[in-house]
Amino acid sequence: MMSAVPISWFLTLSAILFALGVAGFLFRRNIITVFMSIELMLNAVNLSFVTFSYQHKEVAGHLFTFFVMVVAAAEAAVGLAIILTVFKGRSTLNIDDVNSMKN
Amino acid sequence: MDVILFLIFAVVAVVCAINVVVQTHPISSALSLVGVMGSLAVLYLLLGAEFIAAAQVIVYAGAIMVLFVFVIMLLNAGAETKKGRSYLIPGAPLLIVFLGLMAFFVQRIFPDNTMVRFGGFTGGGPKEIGTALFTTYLLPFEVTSILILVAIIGAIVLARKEIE
Amino acid sequence: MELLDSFIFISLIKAAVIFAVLMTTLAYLQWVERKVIAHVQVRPGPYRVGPHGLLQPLADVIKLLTKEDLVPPYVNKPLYLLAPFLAMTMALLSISVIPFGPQIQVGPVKTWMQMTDLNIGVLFILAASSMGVYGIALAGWASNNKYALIGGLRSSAQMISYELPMSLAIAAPLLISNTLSLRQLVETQAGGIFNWNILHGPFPQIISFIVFMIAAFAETNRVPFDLPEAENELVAGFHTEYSSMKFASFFMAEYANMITVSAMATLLFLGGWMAPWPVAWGSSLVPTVIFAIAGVTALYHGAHPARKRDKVSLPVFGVIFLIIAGVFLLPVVQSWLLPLFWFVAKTGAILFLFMWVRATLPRFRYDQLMGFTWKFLFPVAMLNLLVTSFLVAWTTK
Amino acid sequence: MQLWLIPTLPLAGFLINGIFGRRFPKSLVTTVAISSVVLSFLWVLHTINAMGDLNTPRAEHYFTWIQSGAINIGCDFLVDRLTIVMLLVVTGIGSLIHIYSIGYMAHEHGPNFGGYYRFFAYLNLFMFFMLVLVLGASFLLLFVGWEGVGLCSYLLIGFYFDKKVATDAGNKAFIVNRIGDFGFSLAMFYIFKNFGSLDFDKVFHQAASAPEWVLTTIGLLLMVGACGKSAQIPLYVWLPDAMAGPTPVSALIHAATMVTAGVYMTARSWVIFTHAPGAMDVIAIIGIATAFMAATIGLAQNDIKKVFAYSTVSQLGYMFVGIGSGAFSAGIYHLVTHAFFKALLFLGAGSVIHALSGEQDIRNMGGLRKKIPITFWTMVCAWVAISGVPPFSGFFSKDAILLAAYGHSPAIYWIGVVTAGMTAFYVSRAMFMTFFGSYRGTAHPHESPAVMWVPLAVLAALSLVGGWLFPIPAFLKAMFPAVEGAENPMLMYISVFAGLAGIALAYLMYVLKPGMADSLAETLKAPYNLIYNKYFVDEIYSATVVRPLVGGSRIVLWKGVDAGLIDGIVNGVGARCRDVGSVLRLLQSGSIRSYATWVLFGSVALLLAMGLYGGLPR
Repeated sequence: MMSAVPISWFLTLSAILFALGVAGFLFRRNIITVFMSIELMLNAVNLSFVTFSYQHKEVAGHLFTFFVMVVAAAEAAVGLAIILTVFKGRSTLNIDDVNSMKN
Repeated sequence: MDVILFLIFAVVAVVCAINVVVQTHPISSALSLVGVMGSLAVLYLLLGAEFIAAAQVIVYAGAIMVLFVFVIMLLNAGAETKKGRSYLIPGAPLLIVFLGLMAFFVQRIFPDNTMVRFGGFTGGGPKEIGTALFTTYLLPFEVTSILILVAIIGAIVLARKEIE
Repeated sequence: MELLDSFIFISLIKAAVIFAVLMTTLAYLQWVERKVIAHVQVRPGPYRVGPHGLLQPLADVIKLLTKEDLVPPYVNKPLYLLAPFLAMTMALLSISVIPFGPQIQVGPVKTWMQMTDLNIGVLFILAASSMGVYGIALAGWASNNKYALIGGLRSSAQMISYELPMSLAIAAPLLISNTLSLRQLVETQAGGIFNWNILHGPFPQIISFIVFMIAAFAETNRVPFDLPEAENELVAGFHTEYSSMKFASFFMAEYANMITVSAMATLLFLGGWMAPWPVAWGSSLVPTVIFAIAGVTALYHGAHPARKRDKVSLPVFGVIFLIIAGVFLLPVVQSWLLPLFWFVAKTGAILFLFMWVRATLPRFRYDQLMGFTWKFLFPVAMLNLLVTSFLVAWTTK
Repeated sequence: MQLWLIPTLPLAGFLINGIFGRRFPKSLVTTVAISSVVLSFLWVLHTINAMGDLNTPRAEHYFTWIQSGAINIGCDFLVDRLTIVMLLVVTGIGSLIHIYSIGYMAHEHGPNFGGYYRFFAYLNLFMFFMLVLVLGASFLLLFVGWEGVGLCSYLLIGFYFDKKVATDAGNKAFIVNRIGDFGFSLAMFYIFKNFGSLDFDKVFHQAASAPEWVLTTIGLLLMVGACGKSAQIPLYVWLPDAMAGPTPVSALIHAATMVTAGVYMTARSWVIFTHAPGAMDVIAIIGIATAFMAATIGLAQNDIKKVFAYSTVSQLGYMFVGIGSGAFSAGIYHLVTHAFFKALLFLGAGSVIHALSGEQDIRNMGGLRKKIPITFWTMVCAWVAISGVPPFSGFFSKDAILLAAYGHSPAIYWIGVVTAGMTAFYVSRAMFMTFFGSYRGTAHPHESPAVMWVPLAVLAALSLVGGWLFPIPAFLKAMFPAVEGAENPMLMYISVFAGLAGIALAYLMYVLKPGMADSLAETLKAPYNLIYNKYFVDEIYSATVVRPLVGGSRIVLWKGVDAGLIDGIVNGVGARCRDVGSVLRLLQSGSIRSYATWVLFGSVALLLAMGLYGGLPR
């Protein structure tokens, strides 16, 4: 058996995860789940970053991943705070009920 | 060996990811997402990204997702309500096309001559990351720190109770 | 032969040994705690089962195993079952990278007294402990009980909040030792108490040690930060709905976490298995002396028994202690027994601190808890880290 | 030796007064303003002293100002003998006039409240720019100062901005100067095009070898600039109106320093002019024409400041005659002496106006000789000086110029002599009508305070002895080529006689036989009206230049281009956007997931495009 993994497998995996994230974003109605789908997409992208970093023997990809994580953290903090306020205001988590600026 | 590891954790990741999408309850989705992240961390180790793997677990699984779980508990969010129009009709076909194209491109652009072996790349240790972070990528680093600060303030402002 | 040398085999053996030892320790740690608290509160403590209640843990284990394992209705079954498992796993996971001593020679094999050494060991432990939250949080949420839920919420918030000062406090000694591998971390602290990071130049890490300990108390949900299981507010917090072995696993997870953080403190600040002063000044005799004193005392008390059964038990203990004292003199075992002794001694001291605090301090109020970490602990740790990094940079350049 | 200190001190004064002056008490404002200027005067003296042998120019480079491709312009200051003369004049007379202004502006209040600190701030700013102009070692730096003093002049002419006359005069000065500056800019571009640099030394080194027609073009363009700044035909019209500003301003800016910037600039670029005889002749002709014309206008003016204004114009004309006849040193010489006596005349006039609390018409004066003796006697010194009576300052410089002019072309000399006579006449006329005879006014004259007449006295002394005290031509001999002046005492006697004749005639007409003037005006009605109305130049300009411009811009630019074209385009774009938006708005359902679907759609489209046209490895 071969003892090494083709790089394209990693990228394919990342593509699949990303597609699943998109699916979650599209087909789910719960704001939090949608938010988590975004995180999933980010993770998929991170995977491809790290893979490229391996391909080019170059640390830059890791740093991009690192920055993505930081941004994700910030995004989670603010986004969840927003969700909290939205829930306070409209007492719903269904994304289709939040389609207007005014409430 | 590497292949087995990769296959195991790739499968775990995909299954968990599917679970994220199909589970109706946010908590279950969140935990499945944690699973995805954990298996991704292992794959990072396979790719020689030790630091990123650790950061993945600490930051993503350990902090961000805990935050999610925390909020879900706080709002005591139940299973989601089936109402509003479904986007399955335009979404699913598009998605399949998208995925297919992606896979096609990957196969086309990245021929299988570059193989990933464990230990094939050892530049992902904390030392290397730190060096790069504080020399080449100093400015982005500072910018992100500012960003974090802003995010913290924003979160506090948004989430705090208005004191009359 | 290559079987003995093979990584997996050795790892398996180590794992087995460590697991066995750890489980016993967990069981007895709880006995020790009960004893300590009892004596602090001037009670004899467990006394019935076995001499001085020495067999109490065994009894407890049997009791917990044989109890009815009931799963309340209206719980989220999979998560309810997953939670204790998760808690236990994450607690035990971090033990695997903790080194107890130097390289030793067991028959033909040379190996380290450690499951495995990662060059990011510290990060690994951080990761494991950060994952530990899920156990409690899920337990709280899944058991579908308001007290449990509040307990889970509290613990997740509390653990997230205290992870920051903890990480910062950990980062400072790492700066001085300039490594993330726990083994090298200890090796940089060799040679006397003044090379331990807690006293090591350029900036003694006393502050970060204190911060670390406080955060550790919170991370392990121990008094005075045991709000997730505050008996008199929320019946038993997150594990209200758990019984028998599931409850026990939470219990063991808590103690395992205690051991982990104590070991971490030992490795990070107290020089791991290194003796406080060189062998030349007789550090190798310390354990002998201690055990000898213990044995003599036991014999003395055996001679003047307070109660009837002590006539038998105390002399037995005395003899055992004296034998151990003798063992420590054998040069064959000294090479690995001494480091182990120092490591256990230091860790034990910190564990004793845990119990002592539990016996003495009252519980925080929740807002005090949060305000304390965000408004005081975090800034202090940050400042300490800044000063340390500055001084380190200053001295290395 | 810290040349930068010289202009920086007034700048500091400007900044302090300009920013905090409103809150300062008057005394503090005064202290800051005066001390800054006096200090820079002292620093100039120190600089000269430190330079010792003045024959070696001293240049200081501070920083590279503009660095772009071939252009490399540094901030350099240069001090040579010419600069020294200018520095002394500017800072010295500047200080005197600052001191004088304390008294003159003392009663600043009313509609333009806070005018006091504003005035001094502007004055300091002017000093700064003027010093930059003088010190700059490149045409561009000179131009900076050039524009700066223009700005200050505009600000100070319109100082009483609640008077329409003042603001109009300010605008006029500014706009007319623009024409000149345009010429100057063209000159600079041309210089850069030909010599690849704007630094004086570089340019002048190459100038000698440049083709003559190039130099002539540059010279003429420079002259256009000089005409604007130094009020020469055809751009002199702004100067008389500029008298709407406070009198110290007229003295400092519009008599002593700024208006002479053109003279300085032409003298500075003497190398170019000496190699362009054509340009020289043009300068000389413009100069003499201006001198003569302004003098004739001066004959009939009744506003005392107007009289001196036209006299300034004509004296500037003299300087350009000197420059034009190759006697640069003579031109500078006259610049200096003129600075003395004309500043004195203006300040004296200011003192008179101050004494009569605002009265400017000489027909309402008279007999003030007894009432304000100090002012009278100081102005007498200026009078004899400007009339060219030996051995006073005006005599030397004017004589030098006339001699050089004779060497250049006798015709210019003769016109110059006549002009000298007329100059003497109208100044004497103003003096007689102001100080002799009986008082015809209503106000109650009072002598000015010491802070005003002390500067007058100093200037008086300078006007008397300045001529032989500062032998400028000897001082500048090292810099400029020697003048082939006709050493003919006869010429000197003639010019002196012309001056004395002018005075005598004025004495006859306005003291012995009052009324003779009016009868004369009756008999020579046509020419009198002509000069009384300043040759109707303003009217001609407004008819030929201003109205067409205004009308053109109203009809073509405003109605046509702006309202029609530009607005049309803008509004049209706006309207189309609205229409498109009203359609696209339907996509904005507010449901995030629909947006996401669109995004997905777009990315799929992108991928397809990439697959089809991306040039993938086959």
